[in-house]
Amino acid sequence: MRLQEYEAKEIFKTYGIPVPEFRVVRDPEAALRAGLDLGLPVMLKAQVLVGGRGKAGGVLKCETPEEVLTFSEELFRREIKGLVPKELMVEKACEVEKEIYLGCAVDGYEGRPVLILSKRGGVDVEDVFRRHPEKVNKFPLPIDGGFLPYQARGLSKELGFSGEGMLSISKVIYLLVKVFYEYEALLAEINPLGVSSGGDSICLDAVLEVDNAALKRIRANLPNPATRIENPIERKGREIGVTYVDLDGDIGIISSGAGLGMCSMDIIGDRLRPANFLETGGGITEELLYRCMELVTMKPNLRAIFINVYGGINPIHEGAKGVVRFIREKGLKIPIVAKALGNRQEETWEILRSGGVEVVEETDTESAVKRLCEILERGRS
Amino acid sequence: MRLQEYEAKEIFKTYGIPVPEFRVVRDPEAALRAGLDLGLPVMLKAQVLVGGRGKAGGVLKCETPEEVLTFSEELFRREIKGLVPKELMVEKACEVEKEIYLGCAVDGYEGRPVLILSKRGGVDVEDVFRRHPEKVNKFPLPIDGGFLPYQARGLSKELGFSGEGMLSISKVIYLLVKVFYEYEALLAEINPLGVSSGGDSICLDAVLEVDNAALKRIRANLPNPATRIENPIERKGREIGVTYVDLDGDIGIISSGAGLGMCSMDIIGDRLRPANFLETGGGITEELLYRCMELVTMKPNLRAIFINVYGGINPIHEGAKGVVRFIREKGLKIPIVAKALGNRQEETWEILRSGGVEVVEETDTESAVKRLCEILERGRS
Amino acid sequence: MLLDENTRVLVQGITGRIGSIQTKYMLEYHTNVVAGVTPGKGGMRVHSVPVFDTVQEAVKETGANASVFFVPAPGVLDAFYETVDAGIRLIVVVPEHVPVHDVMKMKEYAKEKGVVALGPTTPGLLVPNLGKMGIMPASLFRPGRVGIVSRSGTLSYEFAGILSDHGAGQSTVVGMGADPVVLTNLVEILRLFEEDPKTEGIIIVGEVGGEQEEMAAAYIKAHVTKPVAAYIAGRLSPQGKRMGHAGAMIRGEKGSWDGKVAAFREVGVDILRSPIEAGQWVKAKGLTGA
Amino acid sequence: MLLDENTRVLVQGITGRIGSIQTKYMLEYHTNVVAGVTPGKGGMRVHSVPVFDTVQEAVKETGANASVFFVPAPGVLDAFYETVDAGIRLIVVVPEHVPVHDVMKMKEYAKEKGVVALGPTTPGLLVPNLGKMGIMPASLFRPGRVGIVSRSGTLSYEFAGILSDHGAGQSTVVGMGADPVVLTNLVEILRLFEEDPKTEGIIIVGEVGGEQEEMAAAYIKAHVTKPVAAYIAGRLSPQGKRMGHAGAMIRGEKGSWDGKVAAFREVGVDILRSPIEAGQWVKAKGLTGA
Repeated sequence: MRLQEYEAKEIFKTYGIPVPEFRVVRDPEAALRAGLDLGLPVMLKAQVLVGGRGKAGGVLKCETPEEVLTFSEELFRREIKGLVPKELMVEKACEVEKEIYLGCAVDGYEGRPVLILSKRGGVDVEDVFRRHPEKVNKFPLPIDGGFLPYQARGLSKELGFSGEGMLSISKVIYLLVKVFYEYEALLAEINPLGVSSGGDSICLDAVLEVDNAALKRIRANLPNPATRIENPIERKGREIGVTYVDLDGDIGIISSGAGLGMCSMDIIGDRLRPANFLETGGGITEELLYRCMELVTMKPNLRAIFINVYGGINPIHEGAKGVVRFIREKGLKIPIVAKALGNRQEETWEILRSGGVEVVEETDTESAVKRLCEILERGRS
Repeated sequence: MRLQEYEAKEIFKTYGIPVPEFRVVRDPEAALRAGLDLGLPVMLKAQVLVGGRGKAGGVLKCETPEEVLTFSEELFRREIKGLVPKELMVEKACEVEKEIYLGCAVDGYEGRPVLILSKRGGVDVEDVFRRHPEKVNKFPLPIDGGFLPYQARGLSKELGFSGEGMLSISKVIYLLVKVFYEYEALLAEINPLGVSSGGDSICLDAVLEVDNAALKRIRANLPNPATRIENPIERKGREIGVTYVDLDGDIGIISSGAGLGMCSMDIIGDRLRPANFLETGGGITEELLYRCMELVTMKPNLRAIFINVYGGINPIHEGAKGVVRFIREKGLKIPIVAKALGNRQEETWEILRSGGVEVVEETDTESAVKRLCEILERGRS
Repeated sequence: MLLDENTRVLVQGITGRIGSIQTKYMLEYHTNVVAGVTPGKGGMRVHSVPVFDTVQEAVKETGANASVFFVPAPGVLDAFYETVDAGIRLIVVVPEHVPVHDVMKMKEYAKEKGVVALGPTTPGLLVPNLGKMGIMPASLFRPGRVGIVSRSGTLSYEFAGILSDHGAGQSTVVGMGADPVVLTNLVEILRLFEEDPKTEGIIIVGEVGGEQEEMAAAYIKAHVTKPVAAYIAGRLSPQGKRMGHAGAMIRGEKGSWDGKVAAFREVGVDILRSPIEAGQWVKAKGLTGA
Repeated sequence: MLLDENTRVLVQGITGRIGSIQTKYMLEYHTNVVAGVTPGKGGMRVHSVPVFDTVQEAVKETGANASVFFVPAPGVLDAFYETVDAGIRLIVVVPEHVPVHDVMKMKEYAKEKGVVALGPTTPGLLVPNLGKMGIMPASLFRPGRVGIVSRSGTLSYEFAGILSDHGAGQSTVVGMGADPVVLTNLVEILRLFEEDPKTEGIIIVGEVGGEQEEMAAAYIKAHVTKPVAAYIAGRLSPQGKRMGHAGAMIRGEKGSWDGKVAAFREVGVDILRSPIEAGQWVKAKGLTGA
């Protein structure tokens, strides 16, 4: 789960990382009050969970009260990579001399945390990564903490800072790494960290992404990840414990396992248009598949449903009961094609067929999709 | 700093260690209310920071309301190893089948934490340590945490428990070690841990001693150690940052360094009676020695003061000014003998002599004490 | 490979709902399950398998030398250290939702102690007609000469099923685990397949994201002599919303379907656009039969 | 011993009040102080000694190979790791009030890396007429043949002063540190004195509490051939209030004045009841002169 900028900054602040003074507002009038309260100029920042917000026009500087009003009205209407902000940060504008990049992330392949530093940060940092890799320092971190202030000092020296600047940056590096460990983050990032001519550091933008699997043991009040999902079907999916991704087609997909789900989507996508991606994970029950059917059919104009599940850890015969119960209760009429193999497959097939589901006994998804196409063709002709 | 039993139990409880329900009271009426509220029988426990409280009669079981009243009146008057309790714990009495000992301490010589377990705990545990060392398990812990639940399970098996008992004891062991690390404890102890016939564990008495040097960084609200000291002069010493131990003689001692202080006390003690032990540590200033003089002279009937300091890290010439200022301001008349050697010793001697202090130039404390004796003899004759 | 006649399997979390039924399935597939562990349940039996409180006891009493985990995700780290410290050097971590910071610790410890560990979120390991550690549905597998390594659990079944249908059995089927950090990387599994005399061809079932496939391509070029085919799931998956910039720095341009396919093509790996093409591939390479 | 002609001393926390004045005293004693470190103050000079931001730079630029700490207690752990990681193998930790859990970590790291570290709460190390690392007041020391090792700072000065007065110089004076956990135990210092050709007799200045002296007695019996005398401070000190039972278990009956004295007597160590007796002892053992 990625936190909003202001949530990340509030956490960073409690660790002692300097952040500009800010307010969070939900309408232009509140933005104006906050702006006058903080003192102009201020930055208006759309709170949306996407990268490249600045380039997409989600951050505006206001010099006058009128600008605060007009710009905030504008931002509350502006769609940024598909998302319209519900909240804005109103933040005191800061004068800085340099902008650097600090990030702490999980290197998935090596399976260890890595600290990434660049003496050039800001909105164009990915260009720096690409064009000037020599300007970027990567520093593997110990797996279980134990990163010490002196190491942060060494790194901030390597970035070319000395005196007060070296001290203030190394403090931020040290504390960012501490947040990373204590919040079990997948990513903790400050981009840019502004450095003033006097050597003071200030966190101008913040990203904190935490591991949902670790949420329960992090000693902090974090929001429920489900509340973070904008799309109502995706949010509902999260609530019942499955991964649902909304797509713009009309063939519903239910699969066990992300790989099988993607494979189903790829094969269907070559000939038809998937309405969604849905993977159940390893917790199939009658109830869960009933709810999956409910989720998938929330999408209007659905033409068909494609079910692709394996009985490994999952009791697919239980799941089949949920599918059939849903069809009966709701009187669902659209074609449903199912491929269901593995433990107790014959039992599963029998149940599914009793609900009118077209069961494909072949072992490959390709054949099952072919059957789906045939049925849809037949229906059309 | 050692915490009171109820403070330790409150901390243990937040970690998930089961403790009996209790109240803390400051008078017999409150004890009665607490007893009725909790339900009889209850235990009354004097809150005093000494070992062997139970054997000294500081813990009493009450079956009736009358007993709660009389016994608590009794306890509020009872002196336990020199201390009269200001607070009692009123604690719900528990039925247990077995009592075991769990302790987690710093092994000073090896410089590492050690976990100590004994299948026989309770008030006689030191006898067990002495007579049946084979019944006691010592287990060195990793220096920087990393003790895992499975290790606690292995240890609770070694104590001879299985099933629910094994699970509940291993949970307590694991959590006790966690408290030890997170509170930077010098000692975290549960003696006894009661184990019921059903295998439930409950912490019947708790000790938690934290490292004063680490207090500022422990994430918890702990009391100011100075408030824990009963003796008013000792408490004042702690407040100004020196170690003062009250003794029952009449020769005041001020020394820099615990070793030199003990040595002075030993030599003086062979012929005279020390009124105190006072060591300044490495932070001597004019003000500090002024305050040390103030402390030492709080003791009535003082016959003389013996000062024994070295100018290593300490600017003893500064300290000398404080001594002399005190003598002048208060018009102090009793003899003061000082041995002050090291950096800037001549300057120091001059200042001390200007205040009428008898300065001994010999390098050994023995000679200085001899001079003190001579002066006192002379004064008497 | 990995699992053989000398493997003596321990099941951790054997008394749980899933642990118990999967033990039954493993036993039905003639896997040599010798012991189970559930703390506090020592002395019980599950499908006649003796249960112990600790891994140490289980190893001491039964000579178990491999372990499969059905323990709750928050307890996996503890169980992992327990198992490694008891001397076991092959571990299959079936559970999903194990915290990533735990997986990093486990991965380092496994490397330090020379442990081969699969998962988390893995269906495990299966050697047809010999045994299995994990949750793979046995009916889909046949003995043969093709090694399968898969990031996805269910897709490993799909490929095994298709191969079996096309007359090509499997030497060993390995589920690597579907998490962003896995305990043993693809490269390491490829090394084992390359060294395994019973494996004559290898199918890699990958997916978009991460850089397992890119690193594997480089390894294949330098070290793998056996024929290799690869399928990458997620060709049409919408790109996830980008989170910060650090990913770009760690992975550069890696992770996309195009990039992975290009990397494999460049080193001579055959690309399967759909699982069904695995059937043609094994025939073309003469890998059918037992 | 420990400090010799090749020692190039670094002072950490050199720009602080104490660090600065003690550097002056060390230089006045002709100690080879080559560098100082205070983060953020790189480029300054203190008594002509160049100051660096990091230990690594100081080592690189000046060849410093020993370090003395005047850093605030909460920063000692960090500075210690920095110093060891920069390759320095002799460290004197002067500050008091270093948290015990930090000292335990430092002690383990020192052992792992083969570092000799004194303290915390130590006056340091002095070799008469050669140099000193720490805060010992130089005027009290004379070159000679007696090694002094002391748990107490000020008592080490007392003994050196008495010896000097009695015509017996010192080979090396070592302050072990007065904390309940010290970085190098007494036994290890005794080993160094036994091996040091310039030391012909040893005075141990101990105190009540802990078990350094008891362990030393056992070591002396087995390994020390040179004459040894011991003074134990605290003969009349009131026994501290007992805290819990674990201490009794760890230490058993150790820690008392009687116990320590008995342990030493048993192995032939001469007991000094008062520091002044050291004067007679060196004369009796023929240890006077330079």
